[in-house]
Amino acid sequence: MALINKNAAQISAALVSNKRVGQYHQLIINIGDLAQLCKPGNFVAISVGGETSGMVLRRAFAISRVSTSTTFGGTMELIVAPHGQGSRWLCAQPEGATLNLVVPLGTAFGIPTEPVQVLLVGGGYGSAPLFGLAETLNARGCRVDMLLGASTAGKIYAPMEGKRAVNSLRIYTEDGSMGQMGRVTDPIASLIKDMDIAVIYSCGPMAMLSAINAITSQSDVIHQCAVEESMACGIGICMTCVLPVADETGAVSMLRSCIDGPVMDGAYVQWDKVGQVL
Amino acid sequence: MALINKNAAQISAALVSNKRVGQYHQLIINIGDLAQLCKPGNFVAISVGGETSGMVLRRAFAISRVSTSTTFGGTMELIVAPHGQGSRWLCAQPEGATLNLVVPLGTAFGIPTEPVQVLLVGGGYGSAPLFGLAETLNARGCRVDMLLGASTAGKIYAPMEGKRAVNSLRIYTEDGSMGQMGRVTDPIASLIKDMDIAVIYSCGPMAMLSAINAITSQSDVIHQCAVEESMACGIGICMTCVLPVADETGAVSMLRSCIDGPVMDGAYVQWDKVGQVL
Amino acid sequence: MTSVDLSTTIGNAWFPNPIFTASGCASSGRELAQFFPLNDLGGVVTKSVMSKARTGRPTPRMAETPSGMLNSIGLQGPGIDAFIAKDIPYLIEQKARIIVSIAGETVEEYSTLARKLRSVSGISAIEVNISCPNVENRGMVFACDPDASRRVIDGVRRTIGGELPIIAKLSPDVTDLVSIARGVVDAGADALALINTVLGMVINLDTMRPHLGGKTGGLSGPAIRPIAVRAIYQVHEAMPKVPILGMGGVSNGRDALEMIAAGASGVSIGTASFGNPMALISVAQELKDLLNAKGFTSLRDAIGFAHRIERPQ
Amino acid sequence: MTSVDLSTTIGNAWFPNPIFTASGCASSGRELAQFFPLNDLGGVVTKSVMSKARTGRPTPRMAETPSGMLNSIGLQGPGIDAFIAKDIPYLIEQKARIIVSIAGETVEEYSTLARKLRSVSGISAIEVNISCPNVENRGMVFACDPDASRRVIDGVRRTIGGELPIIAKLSPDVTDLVSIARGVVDAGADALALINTVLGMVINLDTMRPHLGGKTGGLSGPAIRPIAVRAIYQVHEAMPKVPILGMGGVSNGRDALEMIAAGASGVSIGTASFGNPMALISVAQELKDLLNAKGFTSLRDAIGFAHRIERPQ
Ligand SMILES: Cc1cc2nc3c(=O)[nH]c(=O)nc-3n(C[C@H](O)[C@H](O)[C@H](O)COP(=O)(O)OP(=O)(O)OC[C@H]3O[C@@H](n4cnc5c(N)ncnc54)[C@H](O)[C@@H]3O)c2cc1C
Ligand SMILES: Cc1cc2nc3c(=O)[nH]c(=O)nc-3n(C[C@H](O)[C@H](O)[C@H](O)COP(=O)(O)OP(=O)(O)OC[C@H]3O[C@@H](n4cnc5c(N)ncnc54)[C@H](O)[C@@H]3O)c2cc1C
Ligand SMILES: Cc1cc2nc3c(=O)[nH]c(=O)nc-3n(C[C@H](O)[C@H](O)[C@H](O)COP(=O)(O)O)c2cc1C
Ligand SMILES: Cc1cc2nc3c(=O)[nH]c(=O)nc-3n(C[C@H](O)[C@H](O)[C@H](O)COP(=O)(O)O)c2cc1C
Ligand code: FES
Ligand code: FES
Repeated sequence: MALINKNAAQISAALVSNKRVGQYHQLIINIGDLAQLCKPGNFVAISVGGETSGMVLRRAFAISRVSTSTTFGGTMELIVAPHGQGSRWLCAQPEGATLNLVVPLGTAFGIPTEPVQVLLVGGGYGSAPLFGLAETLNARGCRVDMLLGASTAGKIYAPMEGKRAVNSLRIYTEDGSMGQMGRVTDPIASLIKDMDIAVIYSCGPMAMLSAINAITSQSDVIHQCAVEESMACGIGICMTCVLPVADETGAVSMLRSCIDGPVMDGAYVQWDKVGQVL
Repeated sequence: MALINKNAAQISAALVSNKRVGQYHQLIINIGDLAQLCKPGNFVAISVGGETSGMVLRRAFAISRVSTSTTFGGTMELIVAPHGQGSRWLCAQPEGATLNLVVPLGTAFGIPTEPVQVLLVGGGYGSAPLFGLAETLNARGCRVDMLLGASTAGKIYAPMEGKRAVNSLRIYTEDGSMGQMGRVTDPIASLIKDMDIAVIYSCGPMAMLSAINAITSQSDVIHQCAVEESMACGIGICMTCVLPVADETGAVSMLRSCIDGPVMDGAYVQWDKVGQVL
Repeated sequence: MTSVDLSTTIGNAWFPNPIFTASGCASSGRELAQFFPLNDLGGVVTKSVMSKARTGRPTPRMAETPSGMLNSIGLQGPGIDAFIAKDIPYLIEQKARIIVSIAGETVEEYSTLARKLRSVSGISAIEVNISCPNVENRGMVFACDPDASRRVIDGVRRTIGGELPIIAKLSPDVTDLVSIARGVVDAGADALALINTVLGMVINLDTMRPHLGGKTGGLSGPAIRPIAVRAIYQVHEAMPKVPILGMGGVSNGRDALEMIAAGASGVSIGTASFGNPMALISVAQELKDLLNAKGFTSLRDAIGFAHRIERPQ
Repeated sequence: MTSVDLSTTIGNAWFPNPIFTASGCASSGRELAQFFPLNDLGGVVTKSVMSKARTGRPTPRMAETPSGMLNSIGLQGPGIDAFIAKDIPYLIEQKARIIVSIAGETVEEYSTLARKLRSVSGISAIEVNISCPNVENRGMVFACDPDASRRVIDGVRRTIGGELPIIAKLSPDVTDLVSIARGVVDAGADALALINTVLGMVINLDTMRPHLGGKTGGLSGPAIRPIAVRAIYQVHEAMPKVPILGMGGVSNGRDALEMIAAGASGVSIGTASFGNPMALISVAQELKDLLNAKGFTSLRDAIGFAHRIERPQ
């Protein structure tokens, strides 16, 4: 376990840029050489509220992309939804503000050794890490298709530059305000049938991940999903972020999504038992 | 009682300027028309720490001066020592920040109807309200002399402009780094003897006020002092800020320094019983 | 926006909305009346009054703590006679609904206070603050002693007769809150006030001794809200028909709704008024907006809601 | 800067400094070892272990609260055998000083755990977490029942023999903490750990039901620090010779010194590590600097200092 977070460090880092993008904020943070150690799927844990804050816990955010060659040195990009107290505080920070981070944390998406065909499925801000992932997969010669979904257009995050690494991108919104009306999971079954998809990479709400898994479990497709459980520590010491996962023998145990995740093999996650007592 | 705070209002106000002056910060806050209602001796109660703050109580600050004719509309000046969490937060606020205030609060210094001779004695940031007071007294034709004291030079607050309304100003520091070495209370007894002082106005640490009172109680000099007890509410509802004060009949009761003070007649305060059970 | 019926009842007393001052956090109302009409509140719960005038504990009487504060006032007050002569008429003049909080050092003192209040008109209910040291039993707090708390309420009930609702205010510093609650309800309390402050201490590192003049003090404010919600939930679960006046760290509408969903019929605001003199008014408004947004047409439907809704599967 | 002797003893166990992990807030140390050497701590207090492996409570298991958090883990863990086989050797390899925390559902289970630990070398002390529901008595928490808590400690004492110090960890959710403390000390505890979490609840206003899967949870973090300081002060006053491992909301050196002045011989850091993985190290450094600034040459002189200094007149 300690091996998983072997690169993690607590640092003070400058917020280089903070831009509104639809209903999200795109934050660029200068993390220096640590950027080289961040892999698609890893997350960062950020202190919120400042020195006299009543919020004692860090907030976790998926690392959307890193850049190791900016004028600022290494940077990382986050896509943050101003949702509750902590994320609103973060989104309100001015450029130049100093943030306290622990990074990089958690597991990364597994990258195929062969140039296979893959499908990336993102829900809401869950699309954030998929663009960095797409670049990596693309560089490996994979054919990368992407489906993004959200309740409404403002919650679709799909930057122009990000699309370069993607072969096709389809967007679904529940209110039809962008792309097709419907759910991002609707086309997956037929895509699996029609194309030779080896791996589905997913990131988004647990219900979406679970729905995707219901489809992949009927097939040979590998499902690598980034789960999102509420986390108190992010570094494996509190046991709050667990979910039931089977091992090869079928024995189910409660694994920590911060250390054994966030990226997990969807086939082993016991989706029907999430939030239940074992 | 309700009459005392009859002008008090809770407002959001912009911080117009924040300058370091010695070991203090001079804050200028735009309070609009409320500036006209602030009298020397009144204080303001300010929320600290921002929206997600773990600090639930306001901090009280003496209003140093008000100006009703600035380009910003009415403003008030505070002199703040960055002491603990709350005052440090306040001193770190950038110009343009919005502050949440309740103002004006508490009693004001009584102004003599005749043009008498008065002595103003300030300890540390306690000098802040004395300059505004000096202007008022000066306008009434009083002769105003001032003594300021602190542990060290950086804790003497004595702005150039402020001195205009003052006939003489003597400074005492305990380490001798500015003015005379010694305590601000040292010369008072002989000044009372040599000059025809009618009123001493004082503001500073409780020990200083008590020492002054020990001197004035031997004389006919009236002692108007601004006390500083720790206050939870500042508006008279919590009973934390009390100190023992006698009435004309000699009966002692615990009065609230936020409503029956901060300016009190030193002769009635039971200095030896402060902090004791009655 | 459709309107929400915010009215509530505590025993046989009706209030137009469920937001009250907390005892000891509004004196007798005069100071807050500077900021808003007292009549806009559900009611004013006055500072606990004793039979004689009291000067209270030495200063410092307060210490700020993370998301909370300690206080050690020691029930400073004018005594019941001056209170009845000066404060009640003022509150009646303001058309405020009045809940009088009483405190005593002996079972007898509580009855004496009740006797004096019996003939006073214009009072909606009596809150009996039993989180006071019992001088007849080594200073043990009444509310921590099932037997003593029962006897206090029994005495007040007998004295006051059947009309005026009695609200027993309990301390969370007990091993078994539900059994204390049952005891006082059996003894005649119509309702419960939950919770009083939690016993705490701060050491001042400059002096290296307890910061408060009275050494220990009562912890209040948002820090204790989870304790208060738990207390309300537990007691409402055990006695769903007994109205609860909930309090402890409420500073906005969502906090108030949390207590109501846990089982409170009314909510008192204490410490929040120190930081924000308009807190009572803004909590009431936010609560109304929240109930509306959630589709409740009446406060009553929300009371204890968290007990009735099943976990989604 | 002159050096300060930070060493401390708990029973017959010696530690080079007084800063420990809090049970359940550092697992068995591996994850924090990523951030600093475990040997830099006074010691590692391991997560409470039971006799069998346990999967714990349903999620959500945590809720953030003002200056604190609720947790409801339900003692998920590998069971004592796997713990002894895997975690103890790892900690010994790291040269960490080890305090093993044990938890049970019956008096017998605690003794069984003690028996398994008796023969394990490399352990400095046993912390007995008695804030667990007693399945033999309607799930009443051992630490809330003077008799049951005494029997647990008595059983552990008899099984373990006279060598290993026993630290009894108490819950603050009781009417009379001092009497519980006396009981467990009489039964053979060498030291006390104060305090475990305070029972609390948060209602989720989206679902309108208790947020935690287990409904109630334990409140920890700075919010409860004044309660912890009071508990330590009260117990140290009653039993000045019994060492106390203080905890509850410590996040910096001044918080730690507050507990030490109140009577703690050591300080555990729990929740603060969640917000700051380096908290244990920075608290130790800040404590040293503070003691130095105040002219203490030894931690021992500061323990219980707040009881010895008179109020300035
Ligand atoms: C691995 C991981 C990756 C994440 N990536 C992103 C991201 O890229 N962009 C983004 O906007 N958010 C992301 N989140 C959610 C983020 O961590 C916060 O939970 C969210 O911003 C809400 O926090 P808040 O302080 O605004 O809300 P509050 O309501 O103040 O939060 C209170 C507490 O509840 C927890 N909480 C609230 N909502 C959630 C949730 N949906 N999931 C988990 N915990 C929750 C918070 O973490 C916090 O501890 C991620 C979470 C995890 C675990
Ligand atoms: C009537 C009045 C006028 C004041 N005027 C000024 C002023 O002009 N300039 C200025 O710098 N300060 C002034 N103070 C002190 C100021 O209110 C704060 O107490 C001080 O800034 C310390 O607060 P903090 O948040 O930095 O410290 P913290 O240590 O975080 O304060 C914690 C709590 O203790 C209280 N406290 C701490 N020190 C004192 C103190 N010396 N007196 C009273 N309460 C204290 C605080 O108010 C707060 O509630 C005044 C206080 C009062 C009552
Ligand atoms: C300064 C202060 C004084 C209080 N005085 C009383 C009192 O006289 N009688 C009483 O029953 N409760 C008293 N309380 C307790 C409050 O009524 C309330 O139960 C508690 O503070 C929790 O609510 P809060 O967090 O909203 O303040 C007092 C609380 C404070 C902070
Ligand atoms: C997530 C979490 C898990 C805990 N697990 C245990 C445990 O297994 N055994 C135990 O004795 N205490 C446990 N505790 C209580 C802590 O050891 C400590 O007593 C309490 O959290 C107060 O300290 P703190 O405020 O520094 O966290 C746990 C606390 C938390 C927050
Ligand atoms: S968040 Fe603490 S163990 Fe995963
Ligand atoms: S500060 Fe609350 S009554 Fe004076």
